[in-house]
Order: sequence, then structure tokens, then C-alpha cells
Amino acid sequence: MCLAIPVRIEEILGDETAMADIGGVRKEINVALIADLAVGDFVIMHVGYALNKIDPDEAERTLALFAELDALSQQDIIEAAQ
Amino acid sequence: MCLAIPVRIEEILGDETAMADIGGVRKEINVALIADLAVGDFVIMHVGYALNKIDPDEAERTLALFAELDALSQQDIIEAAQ
Amino acid sequence: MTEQSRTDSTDGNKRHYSHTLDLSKGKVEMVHGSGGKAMAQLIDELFLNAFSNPWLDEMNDQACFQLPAGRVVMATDSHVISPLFFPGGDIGCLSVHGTVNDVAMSGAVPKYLSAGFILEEGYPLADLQTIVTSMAAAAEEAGVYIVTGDTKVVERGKGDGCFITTTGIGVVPEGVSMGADRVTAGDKIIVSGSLGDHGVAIMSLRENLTFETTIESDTQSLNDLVAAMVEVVPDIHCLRDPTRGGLSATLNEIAQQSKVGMQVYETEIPVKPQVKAACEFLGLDPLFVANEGKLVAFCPADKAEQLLAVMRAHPKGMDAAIIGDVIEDDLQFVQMQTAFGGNRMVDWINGEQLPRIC
Amino acid sequence: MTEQSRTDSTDGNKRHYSHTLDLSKGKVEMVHGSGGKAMAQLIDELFLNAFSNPWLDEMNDQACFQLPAGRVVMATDSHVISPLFFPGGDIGCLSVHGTVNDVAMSGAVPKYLSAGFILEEGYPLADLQTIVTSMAAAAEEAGVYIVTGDTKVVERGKGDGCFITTTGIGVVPEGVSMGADRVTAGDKIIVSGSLGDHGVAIMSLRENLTFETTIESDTQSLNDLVAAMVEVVPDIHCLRDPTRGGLSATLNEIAQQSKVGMQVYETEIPVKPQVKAACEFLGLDPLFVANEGKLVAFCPADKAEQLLAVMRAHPKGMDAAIIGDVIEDDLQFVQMQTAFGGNRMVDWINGEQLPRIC
Amino acid sequence: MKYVDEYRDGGLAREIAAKICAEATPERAYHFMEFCGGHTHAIFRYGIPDLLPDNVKMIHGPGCPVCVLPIPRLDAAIELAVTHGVTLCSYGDMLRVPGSRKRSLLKAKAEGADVRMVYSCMDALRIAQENPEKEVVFFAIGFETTTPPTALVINQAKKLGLKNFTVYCNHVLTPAAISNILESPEVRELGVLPLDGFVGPAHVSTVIGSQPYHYFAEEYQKPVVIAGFEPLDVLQAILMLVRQINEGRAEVENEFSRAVTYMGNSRAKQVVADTFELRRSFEWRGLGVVPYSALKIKDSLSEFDAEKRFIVDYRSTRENKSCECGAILRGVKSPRDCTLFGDPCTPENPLGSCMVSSEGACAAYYSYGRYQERTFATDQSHPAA
Amino acid sequence: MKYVDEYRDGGLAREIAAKICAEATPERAYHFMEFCGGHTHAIFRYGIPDLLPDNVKMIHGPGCPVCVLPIPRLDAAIELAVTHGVTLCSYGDMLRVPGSRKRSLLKAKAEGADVRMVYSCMDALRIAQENPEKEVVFFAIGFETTTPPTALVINQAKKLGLKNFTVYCNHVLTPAAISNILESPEVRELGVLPLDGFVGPAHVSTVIGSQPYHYFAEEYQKPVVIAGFEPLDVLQAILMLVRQINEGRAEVENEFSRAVTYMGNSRAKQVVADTFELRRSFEWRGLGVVPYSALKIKDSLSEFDAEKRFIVDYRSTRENKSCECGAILRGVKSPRDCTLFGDPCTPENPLGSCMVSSEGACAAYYSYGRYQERTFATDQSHPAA
Ligand code: SF4
Ligand code: SF4
Ligand SMILES: [Mg+2]
Ligand SMILES: [Mg+2]
Ligand SMILES: [Mg+2]
Ligand SMILES: [Mg+2]
Ligand SMILES: [Mg+2]
Ligand SMILES: [Mg+2]
Ligand SMILES: [Mg+2]
Ligand SMILES: [Mg+2]
Ligand SMILES: [Mg+2]
Ligand SMILES: [Mg+2]
Repeated sequence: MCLAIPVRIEEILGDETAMADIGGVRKEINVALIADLAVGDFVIMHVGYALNKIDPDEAERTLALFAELDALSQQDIIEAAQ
Repeated sequence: MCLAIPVRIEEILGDETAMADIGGVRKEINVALIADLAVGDFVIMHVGYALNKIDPDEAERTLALFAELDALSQQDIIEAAQ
Repeated sequence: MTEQSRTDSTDGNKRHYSHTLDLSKGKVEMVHGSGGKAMAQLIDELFLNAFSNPWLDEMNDQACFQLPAGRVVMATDSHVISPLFFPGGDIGCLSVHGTVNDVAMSGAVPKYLSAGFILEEGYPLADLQTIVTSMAAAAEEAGVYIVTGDTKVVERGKGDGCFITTTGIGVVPEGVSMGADRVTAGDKIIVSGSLGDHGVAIMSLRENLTFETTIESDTQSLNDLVAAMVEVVPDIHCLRDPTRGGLSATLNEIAQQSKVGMQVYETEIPVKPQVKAACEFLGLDPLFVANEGKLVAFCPADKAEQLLAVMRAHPKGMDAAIIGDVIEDDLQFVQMQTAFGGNRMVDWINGEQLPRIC
Repeated sequence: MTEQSRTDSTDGNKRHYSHTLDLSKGKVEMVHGSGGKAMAQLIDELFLNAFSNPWLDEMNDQACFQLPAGRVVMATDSHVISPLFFPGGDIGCLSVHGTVNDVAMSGAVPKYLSAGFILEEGYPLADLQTIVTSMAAAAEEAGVYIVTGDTKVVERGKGDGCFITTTGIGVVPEGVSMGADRVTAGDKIIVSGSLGDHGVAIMSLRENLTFETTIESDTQSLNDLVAAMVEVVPDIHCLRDPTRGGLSATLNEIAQQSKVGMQVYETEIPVKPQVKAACEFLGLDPLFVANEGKLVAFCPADKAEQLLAVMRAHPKGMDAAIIGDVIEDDLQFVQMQTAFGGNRMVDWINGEQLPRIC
Repeated sequence: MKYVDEYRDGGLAREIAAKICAEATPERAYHFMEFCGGHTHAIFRYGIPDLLPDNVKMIHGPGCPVCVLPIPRLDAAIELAVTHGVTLCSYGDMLRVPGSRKRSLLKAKAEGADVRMVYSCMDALRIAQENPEKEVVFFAIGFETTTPPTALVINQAKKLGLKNFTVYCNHVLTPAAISNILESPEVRELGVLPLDGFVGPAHVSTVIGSQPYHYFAEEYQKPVVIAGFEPLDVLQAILMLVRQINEGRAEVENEFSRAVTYMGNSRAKQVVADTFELRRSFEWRGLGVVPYSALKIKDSLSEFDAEKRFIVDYRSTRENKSCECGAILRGVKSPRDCTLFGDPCTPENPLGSCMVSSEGACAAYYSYGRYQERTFATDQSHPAA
Repeated sequence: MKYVDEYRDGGLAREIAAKICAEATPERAYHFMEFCGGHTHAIFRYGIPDLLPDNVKMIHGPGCPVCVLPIPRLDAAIELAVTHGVTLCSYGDMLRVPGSRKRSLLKAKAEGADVRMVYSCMDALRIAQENPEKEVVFFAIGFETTTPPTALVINQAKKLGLKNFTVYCNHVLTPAAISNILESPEVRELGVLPLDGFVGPAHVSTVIGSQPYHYFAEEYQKPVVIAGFEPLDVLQAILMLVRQINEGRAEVENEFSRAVTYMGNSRAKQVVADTFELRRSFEWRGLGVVPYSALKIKDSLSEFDAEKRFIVDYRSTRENKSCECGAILRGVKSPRDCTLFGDPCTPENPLGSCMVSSEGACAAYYSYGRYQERTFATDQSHPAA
């Protein structure tokens, strides 16, 4: 029910609609809930509506978090092995 | 369009309807247009409505007319042959 | 086996389902055509159950059987009759008879059938079971096996309850060679029984015609009758079952394909009094009315009496009659000497003002 | 010949009609199913014209052909796809591919088809001709002949434009013996190409989903691919085309019939990025999505690489891949190791919330 | 079937035919018009022309209600179904008649209009009762035979208080059409249409009786014999007409006395009089505008009149200009005179109304009569004998 | 796909899992509730339980809107379609949920009701525009994620002046449900439900932000980590919860910071506030009557409220008494505790809502998890390798 997916804004079609790209699939979506939308933005789409923008920096940071953990855990393993 | 057929009244079902027999086929028909209808009467049915009763004596008379002609024509033939 | 595993357990070749199909109050749902477990269950509990035979039970997407070398015959009919149940039959047995007969009309021995169901969402499973049971009985009577099939479900309003398309395979005996183009002037025309029963039985149910008769559809398979006929007179020139369009369509088609004329005699054509009466008040000609258990045979004149005798000796041909002659005619007209004495054409049926009859 | 007789004249085997069918603006009318001259004309000018071959041209109610002694295969499919035209195909070619493939999945060489049409009153004749032309081209490509058929017309609102039921006959080569119950632990599971294309192409047209893809239906006949496979590896244990219900239904069905388990590997299963994306936002699993031009093969492990090579060398199997193993499992579960690394069940599709896809 | 089979006896037919041959004076020609399409149909179906001497010729009259309906009124019915979206109920024959631009009710149905074939007008009423959300229009056509049932359903609709049922009334009157033919220049002045007598309507007369025909017999000095629709009835009527001519009489005789009385069915006439009133004029296909030749629904029942409820547009239209239906309906031409007959005009692809109704002269000729145009053995022996 | 694939990396998963194993203190148990069905689904689909140590247990919460809708409200929707004859538009998952007497919207559809599956509420609006003669009702269910789109279509319907479009509003609120669980006797008194922390909603939080969860963290001293629905998000959130527990913290952390801010989407919150108002109370399946836990359409928009336009009858009904959905939704039982699980309750023949929605715990268990109940080789080598 809360199925939602990140989509990329390809074209702004009007006040409330935009063309979105979803891994090569194109779909017209409603963007009335999003302020300051620009082509190239990623948004979370739910039942055909954009709910929020995705912040690319935060996304990077989260991935880095996973990576940091990775480094950390390797360190643990090294320590444990010593 | 003026397709109509003699049917026999089998049963009077109400003010305006009767069950009719058509050579072994039974059909409910409207008899509102017929006065003094009795079981056993033959009527002319058109688009599900009885239009008129058939007069059995007149029917006999018409058949007799054919037959008389027959007799007459045979007499003619006999005369012609003489 | 743990409790949860029961859901997926099998019993011999049969799959197990946590609920059995509700065959009393259930309805066909879209999910029954989805390719999932609900569809598998419908197939298992309804179709496999009723039709079970070694080929079908293999549960492949196709059936595999052994045939001797020789001529093989294939025929198909889609059945869309309305109403689905009628005096003397239903779409189930009709769908077997219709195709068995088309196979048999080549002189072949029908062997295997396939069945494709197109079901409308909301159709009662109880009715579907009745139909399927009737198919199974008809197949058994005809000595054929329903060896493969397919089921689709369409949304409510995109179908009409149940359509069944059957295809039959048969084997032609040595020495038999029939065809719609093999009829020649001098042939006799024989029908196997009274005409118009099926169409009149269906019409009697039509909402705006509603009349009562004791006429039942003649729907039946004719392969046994054909086998008896072929045994005695292998050189029958042509057989045809006069279904849609009735006798008139059959005679006209064959006249054109064989480039001959036909002369039939109204007084010789068997028509039941009630069929005559119903046609009379509906303004129809019994020659245009459909049959589902009758055949027309064209055979050399010198074999006609012999063939007639064989047919009359068979329960499905007791009322067989020679009804006319094939004649030479460049114009390929079908004519009928009326009971009244005049001669008139018997043209193709014209227009479709009847309920769906097959 | 007098003027009036022209109406009934024949030209070779062709009948003559006073008007030709209006294939640009005409519509299917009830009379086209009535068994009269209008039906004969539809058959002559549309079907005979497109499908012409020696068997069909006989214009009997059945087709007669010669078969060698041996194992014969019969398969049938009713096609009710909506919409009737879609990216990559239409119901016409689909109805040929669907049945040719079911015949081919036994390892047999498909030879002859029958076709039963159920047409809705009002359906444009122009569209019907497009469909019929597409069927004819598909039959030609597959090297099969449409040798007999049937046409019914149902009232507007009792059908959905055009339903087509096809039945196919094929001949099994010596030494080939496949079956859904012949799969054993240790077999490799091979698919012939990317999955889900057909279903996604159809869904993209659904009124309330409307998305744009460049994905086209994969509808195609696979008999040539199968012939190439069987030539090199005759002892393939089973072939199946994963149509309705997708790969998951096929794997589960065969697991149950062969009483085995299956282990597949998500990373090995070919799925196009757009198909993956469409499934992602629709909440579907590509393994549940229908295909119409792909097959799954189960073969002994020691033949798998050889078979894969043959498949990849064929234009219809270029993207073939070994996707998993048949394993022993009393519970007959199908499991998948996800790209993520976990293992999960691949159950049957559940529910039908998709448009009609075949 | 009683009252049917005995009137189809082939043996008697040959004897009556022999009589006609014997009595028809070879020196003169006898031209009789059968007014009714029912007679036309019977004549062809039973091969009666084969039985008549060459100098006794049957002329087919306009008594086919399907044939005489003018195209603009058919177009209007199609428009009711298509534009107004009503459920249009019609008797079967009417469905295939081509209107303007080759449209027909059946084609409109194939394109999505809600057109229903009914066997009886009471079916239309039932459809209205069962579908209160739909506007149901009964497309009423026909002569005096078919009018009383229509009158009854209108009254029943009133009794039931139906708000969604109307009748598109096209009922026409037989005597007016006979008058029109007798008054036509072809008959009176040009002599193109020799007309020695009438075979009078069978079922129409069961309602209106034989009384109305006396005017024609007296005023125009044409004999009229009312006859049943069975083949012996027709033959007998022809014989009776031959005799009247031979004897110089011009009387109304009633061969169909088993069902037709002098005054007809007074109940039926009364319900018709209560429900309908005369139209000042009405257009007939073939005959043109004929004064006082049709009925409309009385103002007091106007709530059941489709022409009052819906704006029905009668655009003038041109018929296929080669179609000879008009002349055929006036009796001045035969189907054989039409260059379209048989090719391209056939019952499957009719170009005119006379090729549609089984009572139309063209359809009767085509379906039963084509073979007669060439020589064939009349004395074929019986095959099964 | 960007922002998807990188969050499904199996290699990273194993590393995060190793971290969890390493950091989870063997002496204690960690019980975390994932509130959302979306998390439940991801957990089973990606086999996350396989990756967790035995002492880290996930408890499935009530965050599946299909699962928590009480039967009387589903029955009411069925009644709207069946008795009131409306065109009922519903999201797909809802169609197969069994109501009273085993009825469902899909069965009602099979029996002739006009039930349409829509992908989006805007499809319902379009259906209403295209079918002005039909009453179209949108069956609105869902949490804060799904509410803003419903608000938008109601406002659009007003702008378009639609007279045939209403919404049957069943939107519910996440914080109220979390409160209810935390206030429940099972948690507070009985200790039946050990609950050490929450995996907080992903998409709900994109709208409401992380702010509302601070109350729970403070008031009940339970850590909350808001997490995306991808499997790495879930694993990372679990790790973050383990760490909070280990460190004695009870804070709100935001793993899903790429889409969730502190305040959420103010536009979305505004349109919801303009369109809906709080219900005093609302019944949840499993949780019972929860005060201020749901929304209704404001009086000023009552013309679009199906509950105002139609008389909707909420008869009290009994659920299948063996179905444990209620307890499962409260987190106190697992699907395995239900004697009906798997036989006879399956996704094809669901006896409770939790077996229908792919976010329902029973369905997730059944479709993905059954095989895990037995021993299987975890180190199977790759076949194609
Ligand atoms: S044959 Fe056809 S075109 Fe000619 S008069 Fe008759 S109906 Fe008209
Ligand atoms: S398994 Fe079925 S009956 Fe049991 S709790 Fe889950 S949904 Fe309810
Ligand atoms: Mg056939
Ligand atoms: Mg048949
Ligand atoms: Mg046949
Ligand atoms: Mg199939
Ligand atoms: Mg229907
Ligand atoms: Mg098949
Ligand atoms: Mg197939
Ligand atoms: Mg298949
Ligand atoms: Mg056929
Ligand atoms: Mg339709």
C-alpha cells in the first residue's frame, strides 16, 4: 500500500504534472505536492503522486554510513583476529 | 407482416389472455379483441393477439366450394369429352 | 510432514488445496484464469475430475497419443449457444457433438478432442460443473477422449457465461473419400431424420417468443451412425450435418462446391408437426432451421436404398428418408417440389433473426 | 448465362457475391454468423483469402491430411487478450504462437492448426482483416497451415471484439520424450531469454496504469528453436513456455508434477531493466509476469552447457541462461537466492489484478 | 394443422387451376392485383404462376407495410435509436431495410444502438416495464391487422402509468391505398396498368370486414374477391374473379368467409378509433403523398407518442435512383424490370425495401422465383416413388 | 535504478549483518517492531531474518492499511457497490479481503457489482468525469502517505464541480497507532510484548517528518530509527537500534534522511489539514477503538463525503474467531501461532486480512517464509558458476 519508488523528473509538463523516468519507463505523475521542482530531481512517487524530493547529498551520506560500517567492521575483524 | 395463423383456444387464463394450441405447440396469447370466447374456438392469431374467430361452418362451406367446383369441373370434362 | 506443508502436498498425481472449490455457491472469478493456484485448482477439481483419461492426466500443455499412418481429419467448432441449457441438451454435450460430427462427416472415426473454455466472471461454478459433466458423458457416449484444454476468464460483460471451442481429431478408414465437391448428378440425397428440432427447441426459450413444445434438441453424436453407413456403403460421396442455416444452407453449399443442382421433394422431408407449427407462426421455413444431430448423405443412386436401410436400422437414423436428387444445373440452384405441387427455389437462409443456436 | 444467374455463378472454386465485403468501413453483423450467404462470404473473402492452402481450400467442415505413423501431439489455447493490438503483436499472431508453442513444448514439430473465431457484433471488419493477416503471416513463419476453422458472432455486449481459439497438431520425432513429470533432481533449469516482456507490454496499455516503455511483447513461435535444441539434446526432460502466471507458475507446476524442488538464482534470470522498473513501481514480481515467446528447459546437468550453446546460437535464444537447479524436496518448494543474498520462496502468482494477457 | 393443411391440398389446386384454364377466355387477358404482400408471398412460395394460364396475370400491390414505409420515416427511427439513445423495438422485417446512406436499424445495432427485435408489441411494453431507466420506443408499422394490438398496448401503458414507453406510429390504411391506385393516372388515363379486379386482403379484412370494398366495386366497377392467404384460397379467388369478369359483374365476394364478416371486428375497430385519429396525409413509398391514409395517436394519449416526446427530423432523402420499388409497389413494373435485381440487389444486400420483406415482390421473386425464368421439366417424376 | 539498486547490495548486507551479530550482546534479547507493512514485506522478501542473530527478533506492527481496516467498514464498501449500485473504485489489495460471510469486493464484482481496481485515486476521479450518469465512490484507505493524494482529488473534484464523485474516507494516522501499542496492557502491564525499539515508517515519514516520533522516544523511552524500505535500510536501522539499546539511548534517528526531513512535506500536510479533520475515534482491526486515530472529510467538503451522501450501515460483525489477525497486528502473536495459517488460510483463500495484502505478516510469511521452517543448506554454491 505504501509502495513508492524514486523516479527522476524528465520534464515539467504543467503546474501539477511532470514526466518521470523510472529505470527507462516513462510515466506522467502529479507533482502538486512538491515545491521548487526541477528537471533532474528525484522524487518519491506513490500512487502516481510525488511525495517528496530525494536529497542526493543525504543519499550519499547514507551510503557512506554503510561504507563506514564496513570499514569499522573490518577493523573489528582485524582486532578480533589479533 | 400480416403473418397470422389459426390457433385453437385451450384454456381461458384471464380477462385478456388464453392458452392456445398451434399444431401441438402451446402459446399464451392476448384475446382482448374477441367477444364470447370459448375453449375449443379457433381464432386467427397475429403478433400474439387474436384478431377474429374462425367460423367453422363457413370454413366447411369454403371447402365445399372447392369440392363443388371439383364436381362441376368433372362435369365440364365429361361434357367436353362427349 | 509439518502442518504447513500440507498445503503443498500431493496425493498421487493430484494436488492438494486447502479449500475445495465451492461448487454449490461459488462463481467464476478473474483469478480462475490467472495462471495461479486458483486456476490449477479449477482445472484439477472440475475438468480433470470429469474428463480424466491417460492423456489428459499427464497434465502437460499438450496431449500426446499414437496414431496409425494414414489420413487424419481435424475439425473445430466454437459454441456460443444461448441459452446454455435447453430441452434435450446444453452447451456441454453440444460442444462434443458439434465437433465429433464434423469429424465424422468426413467418414473418419473421431478419437481425441481438445476443449477451450472462455468463462465470464461471475458464472456459477455449479452450472459450469453441470456443463462439464455433460461434456464428459457425451464424450464417453461417442467414444472420444478430451485430452487437452485451456481455460480463460473474461470480465463480466465481455462474455456470455460460457463459450466452448472444441477441436477433434479422427482417422479416416481405408477406402473412404468424401468431399463437398464429390457430389454428382444422379446422386440421391438422404437425411437421417426429422429436421428443425434443435432450432425450434432453442427458439421456444427465446424471451420474446416463448412458446411451449415437447420438442427437444436433437443434439447427438453421429459417428456411430456414420461408421455403420460407411461399412456398408464406403463410396458415399459426401456427408454433411445441416447445422446453422439448416438443410437449405447445406444443399446450397454443396451444390456450389460440386457444381450441380438439387431437386428435393417437400413431402419426403421429415419434419415433426410441432416443428412445422412453430415455423408456421414464426414465419420461418423448417429448411432454414438448425439441426445438431442429423446428417445429409449424398450417394450414388444404386446404393441409396441399401444405405437407407442401414440408416433406418440404426437408432440414430430410424426416420431417415431419401428426399431428392442431385441434378445437372449450371446455375447450381436448389429446387423443391412443394407439397402443394409447385416447384420453387430453396435459397440460402437470409438474415439472422434467431437466437444463437450453436 | 442470364443476368440473374450471375448472382450464383462460381469462378473456379470461388463463389461470387454481388457485393464484396466492405473491409474498410464494414462491421461484423449477426448475419455473419448465421450460416447463410453472408457468413459464406466472410469466410471466403476474409479467411480463405488470407489462409489459403490445399486443405482449407477444400471447404469442408473438416480438414483431411496425411500423417506418418507415430506419436501425435495436440494442444489448444483460447485467446482473449485485451487490448487486441499491442506493441510487438496482436491477437492474430499471438493465437498462432500460443498454440504452436504448446505443441513445440513436447518436442513435436507443429504441422496443422484450426482456428475458431468468436466475434462481437459491431467489430470493425478492417481490424478483423488486420488480425487475420497477422495470423497468416505467423503461420507462414512457423511453417504451419491453418486448415480448418469456425466463425461465430455474438451480440454486442456478449463478447469483446474478437476471441480466437486455436488448436495445433504436431508430430513427435523419434527418440524424443518430454513431460512435466520427467524432471529429476540434478537437472539444470534454462530459460531462452528475458522474462516479463509480454506482460509488461500489455500492462503499459492498461487505461489506469499508462506508462511508456519501449518494451514489446516477445510473442513468437519457438518451434524452430525447439527443433534446434532437440536435434542436439534429444533427451531434454521437459520444455514449458512460461505464459500466464509467468516463470513462477511454470516452476511450481513442474515441481509438483515431477515431485522435486527447484533452486533458482535471481542474478542469473534475464530481465530487462525496463521490465524490472515497471514491476518495481507496480509492486509486481517479474517472475509472475507472462511471456509469449520464451521457454524453460529442464535437462540433465551434463548436457546443460551444450544445450545452452545451441540456444544462444539461435536468434530466438540469444539471451538464454542457466538459472537454477532441480533439487530433491519433499515439499516441492521453489526457492530463489535473491540478488541480495537471502533465499526466499517463489510461490504461485496470487490473485489476478492484471489485464488479460493472452 | 386445422384450417391450414386442408387449404394447401395440391390435388384440389390442380383442379381449381384446370377450372381457371377452362374458364379464362383465351381471347382476352385478365389482370388481377393482389393487394397484400401475404398473397404475393403465397403466390411465389407455392408456385401459383405455374398453374395459371398465360392470359391470367397477377399484379403485385402495395400491401407490404415494410415496403411502403418512406425512407425519411425509417431514417427517423434510426435517429431515435442512435441520436436519442432510446431502446427501439421493431418487428423483425424492418431491421434490414436500407435507409439513407445504406444505414439500417441492424447496422445501427451493430454500431451500438439499442435496437431490439420483437415478435409482438407487448414485448416492447414488457421491455419498458423491466427497464424503467430506459426510454423505450415501439416502432409501429402495419395495416389494419397490426393496428389493434398497438392500440391495446398504448392503453395498457396508460393503465400501468408507464413514463418511459412511447410509440412511433406509422400505421397505414388499406382502403386509402386502393383508392390511390385506382385514381392513379397509370390506371385511369394512361392505361399502363390494366387492372381487371382485386384479390382483397385476408387478415386486414378480419378487422375491417368486407364492407369497405363495396365502394371500389361500385365506384370503379372493379370486382373484389377477399381471399385467405393459403394457396387454395388464392386460386379460388382468381377463379371467382375470372367468373365475375366473364359475367360482367363487379361485386365484392368473400372467399375468406371463415374469418371475415361484413362488419369485421367491432371491438378491434373501437379500440383503434379510441386510440388513433386520421392523419391529413401521409407519404407512402411508391404511392407518394396519400390523403387520409394513415393514423396518428390521439392528442389525449400524446404522452405515448414518440413524435411528441422526441424531436423527430424528417430530412428529405433520395432513394437509390435505379431502384424500381416505387413503380413495383404501384403495380406498374415487375422486379424483372429493375436492372439491379439479383446483382447487386439481393436479400443479403438489399438496395430497396421490396427486396427485404418476405412479402416484398422482389424478395419473393428472388427467393422462390428465379429458377422459373428458364425451362425446366414440369413433369418430373417423384424420386422416392 | 538509482536510489534502489545501491540499497540492495548483498555484499554490504552481509557486512552490516556481521556488525549486528558482533554488536548484539549475546546475553540479552532485542525485540524491535517494524511498524510498517512495507518493512515487513522487505524483511521477508529479502530473507533478512536469515541474516540476524537469534537474539534479534523483529515484531510485525500494524502498519498495513489493508490489514487494519475493520470488517464493518469493508462491509460498508461492499454494500455501497451492491446495494447503492455505485461504481466503487479501490486500490487493488483491498479487493480480496474477506468481509462478513466470506464476501469480498472481488466476489461482489463477480456477482455483478461495479467494482474497479485503480492504481491511483486520480483514476477514480477520471472515471467519475467520464461517466457522469454514475455515482463514483473512491474507497480511500491508507496512512499519511496515501492521504495527500486523496486530499488533492477531493479538491480537484470541487474545482471541476463534479456531482457524482465522493470519497469513502478511511485514512488513519500512524502516531495514534504507535501510541496505542505503547499504551496497550500487553506492553505496559503484562509484558507479553517485549518492545525495545521501533523501525519507523519510511514513506509516511516523508510526509509527516521525523518530528512526531520524538514524543514516543521521550515519553516511553523507546528508540526509533526511521528507515527506508530497501533491505540495506532495514539492516542499517536494526544496527542503529542495537547500538542505541547497547548505549542506553532512546532517540529518534533518521536512516532515511535522503527523503525524510524533520518537518516532512509542509505542502502535503497543509492540503491534508485543509481537507480533513480528526475523527474523535476510529476502530482499528486488532487495536480496537483508538481515539483521534483517523481522518474524516471536513464539513465544508461534505458534498464529496460518501458517508454523507449514502446511508452507510455499520453492522457489527464477528470475524472468524480463530483468525489471529488482531493479535498479530498488535504484535503479540506471529502468523505461526494461528492454527489456520497455511491450511486452510492461504493467499488464494484468505481468512483474514493479514493473508491478503502483500504487506500483511501472514502473507509475507506464507509467500516467502514457509521454506525457512525447515533445515536447508545455507551455503549452496552458485549453479551457473
Ligand atoms: S430489385 Fe432491389 S433495387 Fe430493384 S426494385 Fe427491387 S428492391 Fe429496388
Ligand atoms: S493465517 Fe489467516 S486466519 Fe490466521 S491470522 Fe493470518 S490471516 Fe488470520
Ligand atoms: Mg466445424
Ligand atoms: Mg459442427
Ligand atoms: Mg458441420
Ligand atoms: Mg493454455
Ligand atoms: Mg453478459
Ligand atoms: Mg494450450
Ligand atoms: Mg499456449
Ligand atoms: Mg504453454
Ligand atoms: Mg463450424
Ligand atoms: Mg464489449
